[in-house]
Amino acid sequence: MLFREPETAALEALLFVAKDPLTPELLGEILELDLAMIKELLYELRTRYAVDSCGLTILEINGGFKLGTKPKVARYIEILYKQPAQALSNAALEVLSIIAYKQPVTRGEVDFIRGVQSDRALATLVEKGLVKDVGRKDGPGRPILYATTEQFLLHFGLRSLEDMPDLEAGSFSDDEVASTLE
Amino acid sequence: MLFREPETAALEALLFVAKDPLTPELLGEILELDLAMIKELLYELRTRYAVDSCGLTILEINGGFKLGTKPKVARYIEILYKQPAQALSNAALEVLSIIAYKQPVTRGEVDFIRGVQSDRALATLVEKGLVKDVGRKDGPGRPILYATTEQFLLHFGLRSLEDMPDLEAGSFSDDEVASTLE
Amino acid sequence: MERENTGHQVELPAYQGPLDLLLTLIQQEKVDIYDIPIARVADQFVEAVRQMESMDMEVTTEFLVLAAQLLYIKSRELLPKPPKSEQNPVEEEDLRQELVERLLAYRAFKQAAKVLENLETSSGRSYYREINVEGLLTNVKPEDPLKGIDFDDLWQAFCRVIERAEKGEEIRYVEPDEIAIDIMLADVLRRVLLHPKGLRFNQLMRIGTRMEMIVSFLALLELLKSGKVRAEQVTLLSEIMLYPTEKAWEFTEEE
Repeated sequence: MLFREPETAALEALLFVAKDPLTPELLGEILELDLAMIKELLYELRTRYAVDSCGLTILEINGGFKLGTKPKVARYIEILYKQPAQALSNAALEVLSIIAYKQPVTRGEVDFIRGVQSDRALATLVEKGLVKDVGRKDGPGRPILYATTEQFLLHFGLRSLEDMPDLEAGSFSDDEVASTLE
Repeated sequence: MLFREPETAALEALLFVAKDPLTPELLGEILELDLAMIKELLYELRTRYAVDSCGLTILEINGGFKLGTKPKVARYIEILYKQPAQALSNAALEVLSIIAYKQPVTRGEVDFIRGVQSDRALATLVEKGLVKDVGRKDGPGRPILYATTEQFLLHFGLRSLEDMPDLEAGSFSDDEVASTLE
Repeated sequence: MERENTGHQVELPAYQGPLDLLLTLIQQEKVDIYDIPIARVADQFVEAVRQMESMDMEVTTEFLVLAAQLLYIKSRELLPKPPKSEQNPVEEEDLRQELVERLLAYRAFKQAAKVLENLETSSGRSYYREINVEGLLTNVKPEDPLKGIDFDDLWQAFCRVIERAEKGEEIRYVEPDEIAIDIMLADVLRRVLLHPKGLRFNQLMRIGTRMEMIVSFLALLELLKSGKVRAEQVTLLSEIMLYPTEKAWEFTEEE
């Protein structure tokens, strides 16, 4: 069923130009619609995007929405950008996972958990916009505190930090553990 | 008729991320399709976007293509991004008053009169189109001269600078201003 | 998106650090992490570090520290156990316990890193547009920045200037506050290093008290002088950008 066509068009355009993800509340305010209607329209749009001939998708980040491309078309975009997406190094992934779970956290704390210096990996993560400086910790030297960014969520296709798997022992399957340690 | 669904999806995604318009040649190269096919797919996509519930459109610029929003949704985008006019700071107002009465004037002269640096306030005024660069002063360093703009005149309903009212009728002579500048 | 270093099998194992090496050894031994055969693992650890040295791989002090710690625990275990009333066994247990806890924590994050890596290739890889807000608003008429301002306001502003000019400058004494310049030096350099694409000068000066800003500025001057940091300003009114130089990295490696 098609309904509210002008509003659906406006919603799509807003998600298209959104720099930061737009909350349903903000969308409702701009489009002068109530939340239930916004959710309905988002659902409509999602359905429209679900077809195989569509390369776009609605990304949900921290309860907000914006448009992005479907993972299956990624390789074409990488050709356009002339850079095969560079995967993060193991060191960077380790530092990133520590920051993701323990944020906000200082470099010293990351170093301690990993047992090695993490300057370089941390600098790479900041440069890629996956991690940012969020202030300073009280105490000697007032070290900088780091936390993950929205870009981090986007990069890993997470809707929010709650989407991260539990860190407690046993939450990873034995296979995963084995493959990690091999 | 639906056909070439994965390529259509990829085409859409490419037009979505494109910063500069993409030529059919480049698109053909990336998607490994001939030009006729690219044109066919672009036509398909245009047809899909033609419905009223779609807020996007294919823009053709200098023979290249990218996605944009339909004109009819522009007002919603304006609501999203339009900045409420920020009141001028006291510093900016001071700089503006000096330029208004002493124009053309250099930044150094403004700084000197105010006793503090005015870079930021001046930059704000230039950005807001109230003040503009009108040439350079002879002398060491050839500093830029600033004057008020037409927008400034318009706001105060003046036809030209000659229409500027005197500063509180004689309470402030040129001599006094000059002595301040010494 | 093939990971460049997929070939763990063919490459020499590059350990992320001493904890990584120790975990690998424990895994090879197929023993419970709570019940590490310290004597054997310690010897293997020392042997692995020797091999790394002989292959010119990076052996940082962290490896040596952990080797020493393992050997210490091993030596304690080999000594005849003193009577229970004494405190030594407790200390030995503590060392072991502490090590196990660090290993468990590290292993958990290593696993989480693996999960992230999988996510990166599966659900991630979504691209989005770079949004140029100014471009979007090119056809939108900005609101009058002088809204609500009349000649009187302009005049008042001018009066303030004149008044201040007559009063002369106010001299204030800054209370001394101790911030060691070398701490700030390292701190400023670190922040610049973390922005290889350039740190805005204003951003650097953003945080802290007046004294902190002054000391950071002094530190920055020192870094510029020693060539570890480079400053650029494109146009007169544009922001000053700070960039780390090659020399800056030498510093962190020494550290």
